[in-house]
Amino acid sequence: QEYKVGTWKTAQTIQPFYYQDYVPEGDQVDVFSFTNPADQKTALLAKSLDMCGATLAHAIHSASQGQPVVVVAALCNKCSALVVKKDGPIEKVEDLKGKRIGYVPGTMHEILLRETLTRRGLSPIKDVQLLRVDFFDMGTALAGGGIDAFLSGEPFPALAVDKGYGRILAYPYYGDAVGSINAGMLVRREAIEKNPDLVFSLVKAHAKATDYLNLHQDQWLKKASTFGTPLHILEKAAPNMEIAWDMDPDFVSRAKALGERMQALGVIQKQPDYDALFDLTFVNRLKDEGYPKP
Amino acid sequence: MTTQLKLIPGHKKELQAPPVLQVSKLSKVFKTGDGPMTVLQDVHFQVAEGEFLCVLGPSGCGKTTLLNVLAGFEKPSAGKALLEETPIMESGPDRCVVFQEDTLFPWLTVKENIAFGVKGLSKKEKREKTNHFLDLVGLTPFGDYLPREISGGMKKRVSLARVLILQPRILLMDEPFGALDAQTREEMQDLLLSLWNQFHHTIVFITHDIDEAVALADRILVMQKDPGMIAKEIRVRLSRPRERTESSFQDYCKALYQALKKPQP
Amino acid sequence: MTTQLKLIPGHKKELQAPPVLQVSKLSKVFKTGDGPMTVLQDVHFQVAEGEFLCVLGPSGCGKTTLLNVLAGFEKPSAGKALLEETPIMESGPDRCVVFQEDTLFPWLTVKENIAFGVKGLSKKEKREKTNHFLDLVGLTPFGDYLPREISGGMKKRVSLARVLILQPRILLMDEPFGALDAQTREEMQDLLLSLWNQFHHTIVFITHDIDEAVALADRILVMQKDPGMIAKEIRVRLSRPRERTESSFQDYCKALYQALKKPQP
Amino acid sequence: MKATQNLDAQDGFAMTFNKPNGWMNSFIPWILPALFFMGWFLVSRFEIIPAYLMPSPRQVGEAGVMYAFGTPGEGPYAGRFWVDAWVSCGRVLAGFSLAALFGIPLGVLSGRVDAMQKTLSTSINALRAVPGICWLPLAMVWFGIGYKTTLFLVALAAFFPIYINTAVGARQVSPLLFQAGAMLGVRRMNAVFSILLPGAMPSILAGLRLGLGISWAYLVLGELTGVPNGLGAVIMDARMLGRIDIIIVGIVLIALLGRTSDLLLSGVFRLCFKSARRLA
Amino acid sequence: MKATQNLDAQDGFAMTFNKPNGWMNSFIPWILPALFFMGWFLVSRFEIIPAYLMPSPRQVGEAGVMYAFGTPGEGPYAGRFWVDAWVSCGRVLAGFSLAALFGIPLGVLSGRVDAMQKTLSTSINALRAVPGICWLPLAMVWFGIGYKTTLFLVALAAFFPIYINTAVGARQVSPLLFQAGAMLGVRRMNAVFSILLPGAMPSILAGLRLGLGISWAYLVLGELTGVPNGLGAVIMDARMLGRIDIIIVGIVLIALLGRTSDLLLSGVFRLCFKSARRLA
Ligand SMILES: Nc1ncnc2c1ncn2[C@@H]1O[C@H](COP(=O)(O)OP(=O)(O)OP(=O)(O)O)[C@@H](O)[C@H]1O
Ligand SMILES: Nc1ncnc2c1ncn2[C@@H]1O[C@H](COP(=O)(O)OP(=O)(O)OP(=O)(O)O)[C@@H](O)[C@H]1O
Ligand SMILES: [Mg+2]
Ligand SMILES: [Mg+2]
Repeated sequence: QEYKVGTWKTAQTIQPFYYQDYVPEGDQVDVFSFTNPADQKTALLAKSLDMCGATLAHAIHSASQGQPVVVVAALCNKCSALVVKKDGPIEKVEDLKGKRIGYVPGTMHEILLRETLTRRGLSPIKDVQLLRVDFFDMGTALAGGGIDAFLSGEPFPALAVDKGYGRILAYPYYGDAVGSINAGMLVRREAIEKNPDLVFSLVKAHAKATDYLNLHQDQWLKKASTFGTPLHILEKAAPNMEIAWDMDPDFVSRAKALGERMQALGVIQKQPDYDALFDLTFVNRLKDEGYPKP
Repeated sequence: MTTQLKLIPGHKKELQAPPVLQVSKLSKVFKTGDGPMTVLQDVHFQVAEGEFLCVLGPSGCGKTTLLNVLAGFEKPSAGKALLEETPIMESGPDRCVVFQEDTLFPWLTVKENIAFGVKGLSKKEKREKTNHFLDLVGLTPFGDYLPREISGGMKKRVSLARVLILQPRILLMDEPFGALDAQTREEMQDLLLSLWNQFHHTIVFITHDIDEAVALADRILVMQKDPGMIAKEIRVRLSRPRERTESSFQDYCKALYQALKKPQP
Repeated sequence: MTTQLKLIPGHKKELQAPPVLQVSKLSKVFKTGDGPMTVLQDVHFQVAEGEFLCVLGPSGCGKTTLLNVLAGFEKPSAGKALLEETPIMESGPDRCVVFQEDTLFPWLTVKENIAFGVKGLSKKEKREKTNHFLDLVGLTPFGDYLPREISGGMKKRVSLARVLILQPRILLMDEPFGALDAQTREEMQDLLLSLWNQFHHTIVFITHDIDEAVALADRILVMQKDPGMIAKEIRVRLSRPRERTESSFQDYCKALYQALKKPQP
Repeated sequence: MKATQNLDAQDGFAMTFNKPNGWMNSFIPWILPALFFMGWFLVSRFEIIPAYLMPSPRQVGEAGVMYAFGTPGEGPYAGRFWVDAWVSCGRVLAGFSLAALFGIPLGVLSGRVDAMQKTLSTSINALRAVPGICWLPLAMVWFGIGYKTTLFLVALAAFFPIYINTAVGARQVSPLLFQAGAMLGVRRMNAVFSILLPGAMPSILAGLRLGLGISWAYLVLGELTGVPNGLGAVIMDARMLGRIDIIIVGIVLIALLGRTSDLLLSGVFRLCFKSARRLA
Repeated sequence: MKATQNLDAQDGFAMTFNKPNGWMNSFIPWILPALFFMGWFLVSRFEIIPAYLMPSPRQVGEAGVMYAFGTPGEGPYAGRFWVDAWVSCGRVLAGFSLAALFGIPLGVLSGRVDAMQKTLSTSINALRAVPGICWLPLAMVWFGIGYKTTLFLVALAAFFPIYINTAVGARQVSPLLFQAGAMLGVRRMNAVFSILLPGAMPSILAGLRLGLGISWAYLVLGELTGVPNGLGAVIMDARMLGRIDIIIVGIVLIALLGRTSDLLLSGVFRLCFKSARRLA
């Protein structure tokens, strides 16, 4: 049996690189790295991949367009932070009034940014100026003074802090709504129907890898640092990163909240069928099999 | 080289051979932006085996066009051009052309240009043959030069050598010595005549130089312009070698001078 | 046009004017890959105001190089070239050149090429003047053609017209009629002479054609080759118009023929 | 006496075609796109590739209509086209002009001055291999985020073909033409405008056309960061979201705009410069 | 009798330089890079731009040394260079060859056959404006992830300049040369190899050189997705992680490789083809 899995080369999406240790003897896992969830999903749909990571925002967006994708496990939670200039005048979110904030339209982080702003009584349209900046350029833009703040995923916030130009203003997690959910593992619907065992093997490997890495944080970060981010930055970022595999109805309801925000923003036209998008049977089957062992 | 010499049927010259080239009622009309333009009209002549024919005419009268038809580069609009009874369809190494313009291959040296058309010889034979013809046109020191490194006159010599080396039956020459200085031109004329005596090519030689026509030709066709027609045909009955200073030579020149002047109003 | 006519000091011709061009002990050495190459050696001559001087020599003897020095395109390696006592440093519209090669501007029509050097006239005057000189060289129907659309001979006429229109004091002509057919060439020679009679240009005319030199020149410099030197100077004492068929004309031709042959071993 | 340029007719190699008449002439260029479109139509009609991977012409058409004619708010991207196209055209024009402003003079210098050629050619030939995206972080440091960076990236990409082709063209102008010009009274710097540039025009125009094409292609990079709108920005957003239909709309629109601007460029040059009109 | 090509000496426009001797000749190309480097050094020495925005030469040097000579595991990217360079060279070579394989024949056809030119030129001129990144999702659908997609993207980018320059070159070969060839016994298809290609060689080589440069520039795009290594992949990783030092190392390395491959290409062509050696 061969598995092809796609993921980003970041610490919070590292699990696929460990699948090989947890698939049945003789099976082979090929991991492909991407820089963008859309590419992974396209490769998945084109049957070049059996499973891939995707942000939940992207999964919802795909599903609302009728694409046959299913989330079968969580991948990570948290990982976001709102960053401002280190010595700047901004002390609390309210101070962002009238400032320029970097964002990427249509992503998780846009939703979280808007959530954060609205909760503090700032209108994302009237009170601040949102500026399209590629995630990878946000640090440079902040340091160069092109923007006053950005909201993005690790390791950029930790990097900004470490390099000395950034300061973390807030973490955009609010328990009563979207919360800290971030990304999940995606498969094609057809794979679930035709070859559920394959999917299960991958979910199982995913769960085992996740738990192993959670137990051995040093190994996790060391491996992650080979992707290019220095270890000490990862160590700083670690508290804001949570790798995960389990999904429960609560997880799905948070995703629904995310979907509603997305529709309100006009990113999606209609809500996807969340029951079809999130398939909990694999994680449940795993738990039924008595995993994790106490 | 012997194999190729056999191909030249020099012995036929004595027999009253049929004409090699037959041009009958040939017309050529070009379509231009301003409507059709008759460049050649009812041109009619024959060339016998081994004959040296000159075509003399003013600039733009259609000499090159006529040659292009004989070479197979252009199709006649009306009339026929026959090579031994067969209509001329294509160009080929049996009817070699020395062009009016520079048509050497600029990426080949003088030697390589001369050897370009030679086929079916060993490397050594080819080299020797090339050197021989290089010598014939007096360019031995320049064998490894590129066309852009030699003068216009020298280019013409290379053009001559690269067709002579093929020992074609028919040589079509379009003002080949027009770019040479008087002295070199005479040398080249002598050279051409000596080669002609040796190989018995049939030659159609285009020129606008009266002296040159008289010095070379068995027969001269005088062309007129607008439309291109044969105005006069003069057979040159002078023994070779011809002396330009002889009065009979000058008589031919004068006659041609008159013939060229006449059609103009 | 009258303003410019005043610039031509034709009246000076009668006075024993000082030489316009003075070339003394001029040498030109080119650096080549194979070491230095002496192209001109100790060339020494003068040209008087309004004189028609021909330079006759075989191909490659350095005629064009000499002309380039006079025109100011090349610096002498040794010796001097003076224009009225001043060393020639630059080229300019006082010494117009008709080049051996085609140097028309391919992106300009015939008319535009002719008008190229004309300055300081109103549009209308310029147009009229252009048309006048277009007519002088017999190209009136072709004014709007591009250089690539006309024949080599016609290009030469345009080259002539575009310098004649500047009514320069000195005309430097490098085998300008070499590409024309015999008849047109004679017409052009006549035209040149009539213009010369009218405007009294000082002309240095390069040719390799003996007839042409005798037909045109007041004085002929015969150049030899390797290195380029003046082998002989012949003053042509024939009244104009000259008849080619006259025996005195032929005598000059024969003398030049000998002079050209001699230096060769 | 007009010798028509019959490149194909006489040479015994190229096939000879009857000159297609006007109707055919404007028809032929559409054969290939039509065939392509038919293939696409059939592929999606018979669902050889599922629609979520390769949207059908209809889907793309609808997305395109929405993008161009939708009322803002009706859906993502609705009605944004006109503003996007307008600002993108402006950016391409500005970046391209900047590239021409540097590329042509430097190219002329490199083509005619040996020392200049030696100084520049190695560096420029090395730099043109560097991926555009590498410059993005540096450009942001140099120019800050926004319009200037966009301009820099677009201009940088267009610079190379303009520079190289101008240099080649300038080098090929015959020295005899300069002699002729000098003799007719054209003085030093004047020769650049009256002889060098016209003589090198076909090559310069070819360089400009290549550069303009590349300007469009690099618009995406230029609009990746720091500008709120533009065709490139839309394409990058669509890519982020995996909206293949919008990406295809983007491809078609940029291809159309690219071709149009190419024709415009050639047309303007033919109108303004004799040399562009009359040389090859 | 050898008339040297003195383009600059005589024409009264171009400045005349004493021919620099050999030592100077190999020195001049480094002036610009040296100046640039000095500027960079000073900027970072006096901290005009903070190090996190513009790493110092030393930092970049260290990153480069680590990338090239580190032992794997010693740090991120340590010692990866050789493998990366090797696979990237392979991909560029393959993509570039593919582009030449299509570009040259199509270019020759377009240059000599009017109908072909009409059929292709509009489409190709429109498509060359389309940003490379737009093709990525489509290429993934058509070719799957991995080598084939990489190849397609690199080849597509290199195709345009090769095609266009070959077409221009083929069009410019004088019909008289074909007549001369025909007269000397060169038959139809043979003329392509013995006359057309040599005659068009300077233009073809120029196209290939442009194409090779663009191949390198598009490597980043080709290696963006689905391949684990390569210089392009490293640059994208570095970008994703904000490692400007590694990006600069990438710029320098790709510039060096690009220039080297450019010289190699010219060298090989000069070695193999008389026409490349002797024309222009
Ligand atoms: N392909 C063509 N299409 C249209 N007109 C042409 C073509 N070829 C030649 N002509 C015209 O036909 C006429 C005769 O041209 P041709 O080249 O045969 O003259 P020529 O006698 O060789 O002149 P020259 O002595 O100057 O070489 C000219 O007016 C020329 O412009
Ligand atoms: N710039 C140059 N560098 C080196 N050699 C040159 C240069 N210009 C001319 N020559 C050489 O000088 C010699 C004389 O050339 P020039 O062009 O003056 O001869 P020419 O008398 O005009 O010949 P033609 O009658 O063929 O035009 C030739 O051998 C030529 O190769
Ligand atoms: Mg002719
Ligand atoms: Mg000369």
